[in-house]
Amino acid sequence: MKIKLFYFARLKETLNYSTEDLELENADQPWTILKLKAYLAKRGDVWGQMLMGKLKVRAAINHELVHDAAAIKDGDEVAFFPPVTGG
Amino acid sequence: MKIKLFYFARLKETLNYSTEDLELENADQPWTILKLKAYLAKRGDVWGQMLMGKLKVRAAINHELVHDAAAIKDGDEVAFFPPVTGG
Amino acid sequence: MGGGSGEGVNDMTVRVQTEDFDAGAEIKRLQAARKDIGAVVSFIGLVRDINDGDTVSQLTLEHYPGMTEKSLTVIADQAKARWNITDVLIIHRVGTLQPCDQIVMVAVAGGHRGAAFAACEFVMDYLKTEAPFWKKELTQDGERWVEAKDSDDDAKERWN
Amino acid sequence: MGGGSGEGVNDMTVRVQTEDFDAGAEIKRLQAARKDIGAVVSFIGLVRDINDGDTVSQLTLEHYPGMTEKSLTVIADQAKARWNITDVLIIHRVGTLQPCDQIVMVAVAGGHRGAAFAACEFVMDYLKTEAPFWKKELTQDGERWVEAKDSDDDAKERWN
Repeated sequence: MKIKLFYFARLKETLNYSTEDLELENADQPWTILKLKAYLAKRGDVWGQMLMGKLKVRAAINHELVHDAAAIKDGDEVAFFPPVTGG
Repeated sequence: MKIKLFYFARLKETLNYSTEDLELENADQPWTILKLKAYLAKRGDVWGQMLMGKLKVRAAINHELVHDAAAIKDGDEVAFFPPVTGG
Repeated sequence: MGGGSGEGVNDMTVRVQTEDFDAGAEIKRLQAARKDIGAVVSFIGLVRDINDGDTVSQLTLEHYPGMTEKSLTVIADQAKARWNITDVLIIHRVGTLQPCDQIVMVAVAGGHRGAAFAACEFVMDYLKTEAPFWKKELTQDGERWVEAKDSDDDAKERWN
Repeated sequence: MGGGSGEGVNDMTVRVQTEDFDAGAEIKRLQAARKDIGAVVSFIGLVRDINDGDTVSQLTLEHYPGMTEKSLTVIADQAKARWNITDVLIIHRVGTLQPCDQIVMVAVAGGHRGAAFAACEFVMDYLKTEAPFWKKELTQDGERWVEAKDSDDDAKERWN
Protein backbone atom coordinates (compact mmCIF):
# COMPACT_ATOMS: atom_id res chain seq x y z
CA MET A 1 0.00 0.00 0.00
CA LYS A 2 1.02 3.59 -0.54
CA ILE A 3 1.11 6.33 2.05
CA LYS A 4 2.32 9.92 2.14
CA LEU A 5 4.64 10.90 4.99
CA PHE A 6 5.32 14.32 6.50
CA TYR A 7 7.94 15.36 9.06
CA PHE A 8 7.90 18.64 10.96
CA ALA A 9 10.11 20.86 13.09
CA ARG A 10 13.08 19.10 14.74
CA LEU A 11 12.30 15.85 12.92
CA LYS A 12 12.20 17.50 9.51
CA GLU A 13 15.44 19.34 10.24
CA THR A 14 17.36 16.39 11.64
CA LEU A 15 16.12 13.76 9.20
CA ASN A 16 16.45 16.26 6.36
CA TYR A 17 13.11 15.09 5.03
CA SER A 18 9.94 17.13 4.89
CA THR A 19 7.78 14.71 2.92
CA GLU A 20 8.04 11.41 1.07
CA ASP A 21 5.81 8.88 -0.67
CA LEU A 22 6.26 5.43 0.78
CA GLU A 23 5.28 2.00 -0.53
CA LEU A 24 4.66 -0.46 2.29
CA GLU A 25 4.35 -4.25 1.80
CA ASN A 26 1.02 -5.70 2.75
CA ALA A 27 1.48 -8.02 5.70
CA ASP A 28 -0.57 -10.33 7.93
CA GLN A 29 -0.52 -7.75 10.71
CA PRO A 30 -1.90 -4.32 9.76
CA TRP A 31 0.52 -1.40 9.70
CA THR A 32 0.32 0.75 12.82
CA ILE A 33 2.09 3.98 13.79
CA LEU A 34 4.42 1.96 16.05
CA LYS A 35 5.24 -0.51 13.31
CA LEU A 36 5.92 2.31 10.87
CA LYS A 37 8.23 4.05 13.37
CA ALA A 38 10.17 0.82 13.91
CA TYR A 39 10.41 0.33 10.14
CA LEU A 40 11.71 3.87 9.55
CA ALA A 41 14.10 3.59 12.52
CA LYS A 42 16.06 0.94 10.61
CA ARG A 43 17.13 3.57 8.06
CA GLY A 44 19.95 4.62 10.39
CA ASP A 45 21.07 6.03 13.75
CA VAL A 46 19.47 9.41 13.36
CA TRP A 47 16.14 7.85 12.33
CA GLY A 48 16.20 5.59 15.39
CA GLN A 49 17.02 8.50 17.68
CA MET A 50 14.29 10.71 16.26
CA LEU A 51 11.48 8.15 16.06
CA MET A 52 12.24 5.50 18.71
CA GLY A 53 14.54 7.39 21.09
CA LYS A 54 14.10 9.59 24.14
CA LEU A 55 12.38 12.42 22.29
CA LYS A 56 8.62 12.51 22.44
CA VAL A 57 7.15 12.05 18.99
CA ARG A 58 3.54 12.78 18.08
CA ALA A 59 1.82 11.19 15.10
CA ALA A 60 -1.16 12.18 12.99
CA ILE A 61 -3.12 10.21 10.40
CA ASN A 62 -5.09 12.31 7.91
CA HIS A 63 -4.72 15.41 10.13
CA GLU A 64 -5.93 13.70 13.33
CA LEU A 65 -3.63 13.14 16.32
CA VAL A 66 -3.33 9.39 16.94
CA HIS A 67 -1.65 6.95 19.31
CA ASP A 68 1.00 4.35 18.49
CA ALA A 69 -1.60 1.62 18.05
CA ALA A 70 -3.54 3.47 15.36
CA ALA A 71 -3.87 1.51 12.09
CA ILE A 72 -2.65 2.95 8.80
CA LYS A 73 -4.64 2.37 5.62
CA ASP A 74 -3.73 2.65 1.96
CA GLY A 75 -3.65 6.27 0.82
CA ASP A 76 -3.30 7.71 4.33
CA GLU A 77 -1.36 10.87 5.07
CA VAL A 78 0.86 10.18 8.08
CA ALA A 79 2.86 12.85 9.94
CA PHE A 80 5.51 12.73 12.67
CA PHE A 81 6.39 15.76 14.78
CA PRO A 82 7.51 16.85 18.26
CA PRO A 83 5.03 18.04 20.95
CA VAL A 84 3.51 21.29 19.72
CA THR A 85 4.66 24.71 20.96
CA GLY A 86 2.41 27.31 19.36
CA GLY A 87 0.44 30.13 20.88
CA MET B 1 -20.50 68.21 64.15
CA LYS B 2 -20.83 68.83 60.44
CA ILE B 3 -20.91 66.20 57.69
CA LYS B 4 -21.51 66.23 53.96
CA LEU B 5 -24.07 63.77 52.61
CA PHE B 6 -24.45 62.29 49.11
CA TYR B 7 -27.25 60.18 47.65
CA PHE B 8 -26.99 58.21 44.42
CA ALA B 9 -29.12 56.40 41.85
CA ARG B 10 -32.59 55.32 43.10
CA LEU B 11 -32.03 57.07 46.45
CA LYS B 12 -31.12 60.37 44.84
CA GLU B 13 -34.08 60.13 42.49
CA THR B 14 -36.67 59.14 45.10
CA LEU B 15 -35.48 61.42 47.90
CA ASN B 16 -34.94 64.19 45.39
CA TYR B 17 -31.66 65.02 47.09
CA SER B 18 -28.21 64.58 45.59
CA THR B 19 -26.18 66.23 48.33
CA GLU B 20 -26.66 68.19 51.56
CA ASP B 21 -24.63 69.59 54.43
CA LEU B 22 -25.87 68.32 57.76
CA GLU B 23 -25.23 69.54 61.31
CA LEU B 24 -25.50 66.72 63.84
CA GLU B 25 -25.73 67.24 67.61
CA ASN B 26 -22.88 65.76 69.61
CA ALA B 27 -24.20 62.99 71.83
CA ASP B 28 -22.93 60.52 74.41
CA GLN B 29 -23.02 57.74 71.85
CA PRO B 30 -20.98 58.37 68.70
CA TRP B 31 -22.84 58.75 65.41
CA THR B 32 -22.80 55.61 63.30
CA ILE B 33 -24.18 54.87 59.83
CA LEU B 34 -27.14 53.06 61.43
CA LYS B 35 -27.89 55.98 63.78
CA LEU B 36 -27.69 58.41 60.85
CA LYS B 37 -30.05 56.28 58.76
CA ALA B 38 -32.57 56.14 61.64
CA TYR B 39 -32.26 59.91 62.09
CA LEU B 40 -32.86 60.61 58.39
CA ALA B 41 -35.72 58.08 58.27
CA LYS B 42 -37.73 60.37 60.57
CA ARG B 43 -37.94 62.97 57.79
CA GLY B 44 -40.90 61.12 56.30
CA ASP B 45 -42.28 57.94 54.74
CA VAL B 46 -40.12 57.94 51.64
CA TRP B 47 -36.98 58.48 53.73
CA GLY B 48 -37.90 55.55 55.95
CA GLN B 49 -38.60 53.34 52.94
CA MET B 50 -35.35 54.24 51.21
CA LEU B 51 -33.00 54.05 54.21
CA MET B 52 -34.61 51.64 56.71
CA GLY B 53 -36.92 49.61 54.45
CA LYS B 54 -36.63 46.46 52.33
CA LEU B 55 -34.21 47.94 49.83
CA LYS B 56 -30.55 47.15 50.34
CA VAL B 57 -28.62 50.33 51.04
CA ARG B 58 -24.85 50.65 50.89
CA ALA B 59 -22.95 53.34 52.75
CA ALA B 60 -19.55 54.93 52.27
CA ILE B 61 -17.53 57.20 54.54
CA ASN B 62 -14.89 59.28 52.81
CA HIS B 63 -15.09 57.06 49.67
CA GLU B 64 -14.72 53.76 51.56
CA LEU B 65 -17.55 51.20 51.71
CA VAL B 66 -18.53 50.74 55.39
CA HIS B 67 -20.97 48.74 57.51
CA ASP B 68 -23.85 50.04 59.64
CA ALA B 69 -21.68 50.12 62.77
CA ALA B 70 -19.04 52.43 61.26
CA ALA B 71 -18.50 55.63 63.26
CA ILE B 72 -18.91 59.03 61.63
CA LYS B 73 -16.54 61.88 62.54
CA ASP B 74 -16.79 65.63 62.14
CA GLY B 75 -16.10 66.68 58.55
CA ASP B 76 -16.77 63.24 57.05
CA GLU B 77 -18.27 62.74 53.61
CA VAL B 78 -21.03 60.14 53.93
CA ALA B 79 -22.85 58.56 50.98
CA PHE B 80 -25.89 56.29 50.64
CA PHE B 81 -26.60 54.28 47.50
CA PRO B 82 -28.08 50.98 46.23
CA PRO B 83 -25.92 47.91 45.45
CA VAL B 84 -23.71 48.79 42.50
CA THR B 85 -24.50 47.66 38.93
CA GLY B 86 -21.61 48.82 36.75
CA GLY B 87 -19.50 46.92 34.26
CA MET C 1 -6.16 62.17 26.00
CA GLY C 2 -8.04 64.25 28.55
CA GLY C 3 -11.68 64.57 29.34
CA GLY C 4 -11.85 61.70 31.80
CA SER C 5 -13.16 62.65 35.19
CA GLY C 6 -10.61 60.16 36.56
CA GLU C 7 -7.75 62.49 35.71
CA GLY C 8 -5.42 63.11 38.58
CA VAL C 9 -6.28 59.86 40.34
CA ASN C 10 -4.28 57.62 38.06
CA ASP C 11 -4.56 58.82 34.51
CA MET C 12 -2.74 55.93 32.88
CA THR C 13 -4.50 53.06 34.63
CA VAL C 14 -8.03 54.12 35.51
CA ARG C 15 -10.33 56.34 33.49
CA VAL C 16 -14.00 57.19 34.03
CA GLN C 17 -15.32 59.14 31.09
CA THR C 18 -18.37 59.98 29.01
CA GLU C 19 -16.51 59.61 25.68
CA ASP C 20 -16.13 56.34 23.82
CA PHE C 21 -12.72 54.62 23.77
CA ASP C 22 -10.63 52.93 21.09
CA ALA C 23 -10.02 49.43 22.48
CA GLY C 24 -7.53 48.55 19.74
CA ALA C 25 -5.40 51.62 20.41
CA GLU C 26 -5.44 50.95 24.16
CA ILE C 27 -4.33 47.34 23.64
CA LYS C 28 -1.56 48.50 21.30
CA ARG C 29 -0.31 50.98 23.88
CA LEU C 30 -0.20 48.28 26.56
CA GLN C 31 1.67 45.93 24.22
CA ALA C 32 4.24 48.56 23.31
CA ALA C 33 4.97 49.55 26.92
CA ARG C 34 7.54 46.81 27.57
CA LYS C 35 9.46 44.11 25.68
CA ASP C 36 8.78 41.35 28.21
CA ILE C 37 5.03 41.29 27.64
CA GLY C 38 3.95 37.92 26.28
CA ALA C 39 0.21 38.13 26.93
CA VAL C 40 -2.50 40.79 26.81
CA VAL C 41 -6.00 39.79 27.93
CA SER C 42 -8.79 42.28 27.45
CA PHE C 43 -12.47 42.43 28.29
CA ILE C 44 -14.95 44.77 26.63
CA GLY C 45 -18.48 45.13 27.97
CA LEU C 46 -21.24 46.36 25.64
CA VAL C 47 -24.82 47.56 25.96
CA ARG C 48 -27.11 44.69 24.90
CA ASP C 49 -30.37 45.44 23.12
CA ILE C 50 -32.31 43.09 25.43
CA ASN C 51 -32.17 42.69 29.22
CA ASP C 52 -34.45 40.48 31.34
CA GLY C 53 -36.59 39.89 28.26
CA ASP C 54 -37.24 43.55 27.47
CA THR C 55 -35.91 45.64 24.62
CA VAL C 56 -33.51 48.26 25.89
CA SER C 57 -33.31 51.45 23.84
CA GLN C 58 -31.01 53.41 26.13
CA LEU C 59 -28.77 52.90 29.17
CA THR C 60 -27.69 55.64 31.57
CA LEU C 61 -24.74 55.16 33.88
CA GLU C 62 -24.30 57.15 37.06
CA HIS C 63 -21.22 57.10 39.26
CA TYR C 64 -19.80 58.64 42.44
CA PRO C 65 -17.03 61.00 41.27
CA GLY C 66 -13.96 60.53 43.39
CA MET C 67 -14.99 57.28 45.05
CA THR C 68 -15.42 55.45 41.73
CA GLU C 69 -11.90 56.26 40.52
CA LYS C 70 -10.47 55.39 43.92
CA SER C 71 -12.33 52.09 44.01
CA LEU C 72 -11.10 51.12 40.51
CA THR C 73 -7.53 52.05 41.45
CA VAL C 74 -7.73 49.84 44.54
CA ILE C 75 -9.04 46.93 42.43
CA ALA C 76 -6.24 47.39 39.85
CA ASP C 77 -3.64 47.52 42.64
CA GLN C 78 -5.06 44.35 44.23
CA ALA C 79 -4.73 42.55 40.88
CA LYS C 80 -1.11 43.72 40.52
CA ALA C 81 -0.30 42.57 44.06
CA ARG C 82 -1.89 39.17 43.54
CA TRP C 83 -0.58 38.18 40.10
CA ASN C 84 2.70 38.56 38.27
CA ILE C 85 1.47 41.08 35.72
CA THR C 86 2.97 44.30 34.41
CA ASP C 87 0.00 46.55 33.63
CA VAL C 88 -3.71 46.96 34.26
CA LEU C 89 -5.99 49.35 32.38
CA ILE C 90 -9.59 50.09 33.37
CA ILE C 91 -11.84 52.41 31.34
CA HIS C 92 -15.48 52.83 32.32
CA ARG C 93 -17.98 55.10 30.63
CA VAL C 94 -20.74 57.08 32.33
CA GLY C 95 -23.69 59.03 30.94
CA THR C 96 -26.22 57.95 28.33
CA LEU C 97 -25.41 55.03 26.01
CA GLN C 98 -27.19 53.16 23.21
CA PRO C 99 -27.33 49.41 22.43
CA CYS C 100 -23.98 48.14 21.06
CA ASP C 101 -22.09 51.02 22.72
CA GLN C 102 -18.99 50.12 24.67
CA ILE C 103 -19.42 50.46 28.46
CA VAL C 104 -16.23 49.16 29.99
CA MET C 105 -12.79 47.89 29.05
CA VAL C 106 -10.31 46.05 31.24
CA ALA C 107 -6.94 45.03 29.81
CA VAL C 108 -4.11 43.23 31.57
CA ALA C 109 -0.57 42.77 30.23
CA GLY C 110 1.94 40.31 31.60
CA GLY C 111 4.59 37.74 30.86
CA HIS C 112 2.29 34.73 30.76
CA ARG C 113 -1.32 34.04 29.88
CA GLY C 114 -2.55 32.35 33.07
CA ALA C 115 -1.92 35.37 35.29
CA ALA C 116 -3.27 37.80 32.68
CA PHE C 117 -6.54 35.87 32.29
CA ALA C 118 -7.05 35.53 36.04
CA ALA C 119 -6.24 39.17 36.79
CA CYS C 120 -8.56 40.46 34.04
CA GLU C 121 -11.49 38.37 35.25
CA PHE C 122 -10.75 39.30 38.89
CA VAL C 123 -10.88 43.01 38.03
CA MET C 124 -14.24 42.61 36.23
CA ASP C 125 -15.74 40.56 39.09
CA TYR C 126 -14.67 43.15 41.67
CA LEU C 127 -15.66 46.10 39.51
CA LYS C 128 -19.16 44.61 39.14
CA THR C 129 -19.67 44.32 42.90
CA GLU C 130 -17.55 47.10 44.44
CA ALA C 131 -17.15 50.06 42.10
CA PRO C 132 -19.93 52.66 42.56
CA PHE C 133 -21.72 52.68 39.19
CA TRP C 134 -25.48 52.39 38.71
CA LYS C 135 -27.36 51.57 35.53
CA LYS C 136 -30.79 52.76 34.49
CA GLU C 137 -32.43 51.31 31.39
CA LEU C 138 -35.04 52.76 29.11
CA THR C 139 -37.49 50.09 27.86
CA GLN C 140 -40.90 50.24 26.17
CA ASP C 141 -42.39 50.46 29.70
CA GLY C 142 -40.28 53.46 30.69
CA GLU C 143 -37.18 53.85 32.83
CA ARG C 144 -36.04 51.31 35.42
CA TRP C 145 -32.97 50.90 37.62
CA VAL C 146 -31.00 47.73 36.94
CA GLU C 147 -30.98 45.44 39.99
CA ALA C 148 -27.73 43.99 41.33
CA LYS C 149 -27.34 40.28 40.60
CA ASP C 150 -26.51 37.56 43.11
CA SER C 151 -24.49 35.85 40.35
CA ASP C 152 -22.10 38.81 40.41
CA ASP C 153 -21.57 38.39 44.15
CA ASP C 154 -20.95 34.68 43.56
CA ALA C 155 -18.41 35.47 40.85
CA LYS C 156 -16.53 37.73 43.26
CA GLU C 157 -16.61 35.15 46.06
CA ARG C 158 -14.57 32.75 43.92
CA TRP C 159 -11.46 34.83 44.52
CA ASN C 160 -11.58 34.59 48.32
CA MET D 1 -9.25 39.76 3.66
CA GLY D 2 -7.26 37.02 1.93
CA GLY D 3 -3.73 35.87 2.35
CA GLY D 4 -4.45 33.43 5.15
CA SER D 5 -3.57 29.85 4.37
CA GLY D 6 -6.65 28.96 6.42
CA GLU D 7 -8.91 30.15 3.60
CA GLY D 8 -11.51 27.65 2.64
CA VAL D 9 -11.48 25.86 5.99
CA ASN D 10 -13.43 28.50 7.87
CA ASP D 11 -12.39 31.92 6.68
CA MET D 12 -14.28 33.91 9.30
CA THR D 13 -13.26 31.99 12.37
CA VAL D 14 -9.78 30.55 11.90
CA ARG D 15 -6.86 32.12 10.07
CA VAL D 16 -3.24 30.98 9.84
CA GLN D 17 -1.16 33.64 8.13
CA THR D 18 2.29 35.18 7.82
CA GLU D 19 0.94 38.77 7.89
CA ASP D 20 0.35 40.75 11.05
CA PHE D 21 -3.24 41.37 12.19
CA ASP D 22 -5.11 44.39 13.53
CA ALA D 23 -6.49 43.20 16.87
CA GLY D 24 -8.60 46.33 17.35
CA ALA D 25 -10.30 45.94 13.96
CA GLU D 26 -10.96 42.25 14.62
CA ILE D 27 -12.54 43.01 18.02
CA LYS D 28 -14.68 45.75 16.44
CA ARG D 29 -15.91 43.34 13.78
CA LEU D 30 -16.89 40.77 16.42
CA GLN D 31 -18.70 43.44 18.45
CA ALA D 32 -20.64 44.68 15.44
CA ALA D 33 -21.79 41.22 14.33
CA ARG D 34 -24.83 41.06 16.62
CA LYS D 35 -26.81 43.29 18.97
CA ASP D 36 -27.01 40.77 21.80
CA ILE D 37 -23.27 40.71 22.47
CA GLY D 38 -22.53 41.95 25.98
CA ALA D 39 -18.97 40.71 26.37
CA VAL D 40 -15.88 40.33 24.19
CA VAL D 41 -12.82 38.69 25.73
CA SER D 42 -9.61 38.65 23.74
CA PHE D 43 -6.15 37.23 24.17
CA ILE D 44 -3.09 38.42 22.26
CA GLY D 45 0.18 36.53 22.48
CA LEU D 46 3.44 38.36 21.72
CA VAL D 47 7.07 37.44 21.12
CA ARG D 48 8.99 38.19 24.35
CA ASP D 49 12.58 39.42 24.14
CA ILE D 50 13.71 36.89 26.77
CA ASN D 51 12.90 33.18 27.13
CA ASP D 52 14.43 30.79 29.67
CA GLY D 53 16.91 33.49 30.61
CA ASP D 54 18.27 34.08 27.12
CA THR D 55 17.78 37.06 24.85
CA VAL D 56 15.65 36.11 21.86
CA SER D 57 16.31 38.09 18.70
CA GLN D 58 13.99 36.15 16.37
CA LEU D 59 11.26 33.53 16.50
CA THR D 60 10.26 31.25 13.62
CA LEU D 61 6.94 29.46 13.61
CA GLU D 62 6.32 26.34 11.56
CA HIS D 63 2.95 24.67 11.09
CA TYR D 64 1.30 21.72 9.33
CA PRO D 65 -0.82 23.25 6.58
CA GLY D 66 -4.25 21.67 6.53
CA MET D 67 -4.03 19.94 9.91
CA THR D 68 -3.37 23.20 11.78
CA GLU D 69 -6.47 24.95 10.42
CA LYS D 70 -8.55 21.82 11.01
CA SER D 71 -7.28 21.53 14.59
CA LEU D 72 -8.08 25.20 15.34
CA THR D 73 -11.56 24.82 13.85
CA VAL D 74 -12.22 21.78 16.05
CA ILE D 75 -11.07 23.73 19.13
CA ALA D 76 -13.29 26.71 18.24
CA ASP D 77 -16.26 24.37 17.68
CA GLN D 78 -15.64 22.65 21.02
CA ALA D 79 -15.72 26.05 22.76
CA LYS D 80 -18.98 26.95 21.01
CA ALA D 81 -20.54 23.62 22.00
CA ARG D 82 -19.45 23.95 25.62
CA TRP D 83 -20.32 27.58 26.40
CA ASN D 84 -23.17 29.89 25.51
CA ILE D 85 -21.15 32.17 23.22
CA THR D 86 -21.88 33.62 19.80
CA ASP D 87 -18.51 33.86 18.07
CA VAL D 88 -14.92 32.64 18.26
CA LEU D 89 -12.01 34.06 16.28
CA ILE D 90 -8.55 32.51 16.12
CA ILE D 91 -5.67 34.10 14.21
CA HIS D 92 -2.20 32.54 14.40
CA ARG D 93 0.87 33.75 12.57
CA VAL D 94 3.60 31.59 11.06
CA GLY D 95 7.00 32.45 9.62
CA THR D 96 9.72 34.63 11.12
CA LEU D 97 8.83 37.13 13.85
CA GLN D 98 10.73 39.66 16.00
CA PRO D 99 10.38 40.48 19.71
CA CYS D 100 7.13 42.40 20.43
CA ASP D 101 5.50 41.01 17.27
CA GLN D 102 2.01 39.59 17.65
CA ILE D 103 1.86 35.78 17.38
CA VAL D 104 -1.69 34.81 18.14
CA MET D 105 -5.09 36.31 18.83
CA VAL D 106 -8.16 34.58 20.24
CA ALA D 107 -11.36 36.55 20.71
CA VAL D 108 -14.70 35.32 22.02
CA ALA D 109 -18.00 37.22 21.90
CA GLY D 110 -21.07 36.33 23.92
CA GLY D 111 -23.93 37.55 26.02
CA HIS D 112 -22.15 37.35 29.37
CA ARG D 113 -18.61 37.64 30.62
CA GLY D 114 -18.21 34.35 32.50
CA ALA D 115 -18.69 32.18 29.41
CA ALA D 116 -16.57 34.48 27.24
CA PHE D 117 -13.63 34.39 29.68
CA ALA D 118 -13.81 30.60 30.08
CA ALA D 119 -14.12 29.92 26.35
CA CYS D 120 -11.21 32.23 25.46
CA GLU D 121 -8.89 30.61 28.01
CA PHE D 122 -10.04 27.13 26.96
CA VAL D 123 -9.18 27.87 23.32
CA MET D 124 -5.70 29.10 24.28
CA ASP D 125 -5.02 26.10 26.53
CA TYR D 126 -6.07 23.67 23.78
CA LEU D 127 -4.28 25.58 21.04
CA LYS D 128 -1.05 25.41 23.09
CA THR D 129 -1.22 21.62 23.44
CA GLU D 130 -3.07 20.37 20.35
CA ALA D 131 -2.61 22.69 17.38
CA PRO D 132 0.43 21.74 15.28
CA PHE D 133 2.73 24.76 15.55
CA TRP D 134 6.43 24.66 16.45
CA LYS D 135 8.64 27.51 17.58
CA LYS D 136 12.34 27.97 16.96
CA GLU D 137 14.20 30.79 18.67
CA LEU D 138 17.36 32.59 17.66
CA THR D 139 19.50 33.49 20.69
CA GLN D 140 23.11 34.61 21.10
CA ASP D 141 24.03 30.89 21.13
CA GLY D 142 22.30 30.17 17.83
CA GLU D 143 19.00 28.54 16.94
CA ARG D 144 17.05 26.23 19.24
CA TRP D 145 13.64 24.57 19.15
CA VAL D 146 11.33 25.64 21.96
CA GLU D 147 10.44 22.70 24.21
CA ALA D 148 6.84 21.92 25.10
CA LYS D 149 5.97 22.79 28.70
CA ASP D 150 4.33 20.52 31.25
CA SER D 151 2.53 23.60 32.61
CA ASP D 152 0.66 23.85 29.29
CA ASP D 153 -0.51 20.24 29.63
CA ASP D 154 -1.63 21.01 33.18
CA ALA D 155 -3.54 24.08 31.98
CA LYS D 156 -5.39 21.94 29.45
CA GLU D 157 -6.18 19.24 32.00
CA ARG D 158 -8.22 21.73 34.05
CA TRP D 159 -11.02 21.60 31.47
CA ASN D 160 -11.55 17.83 31.73
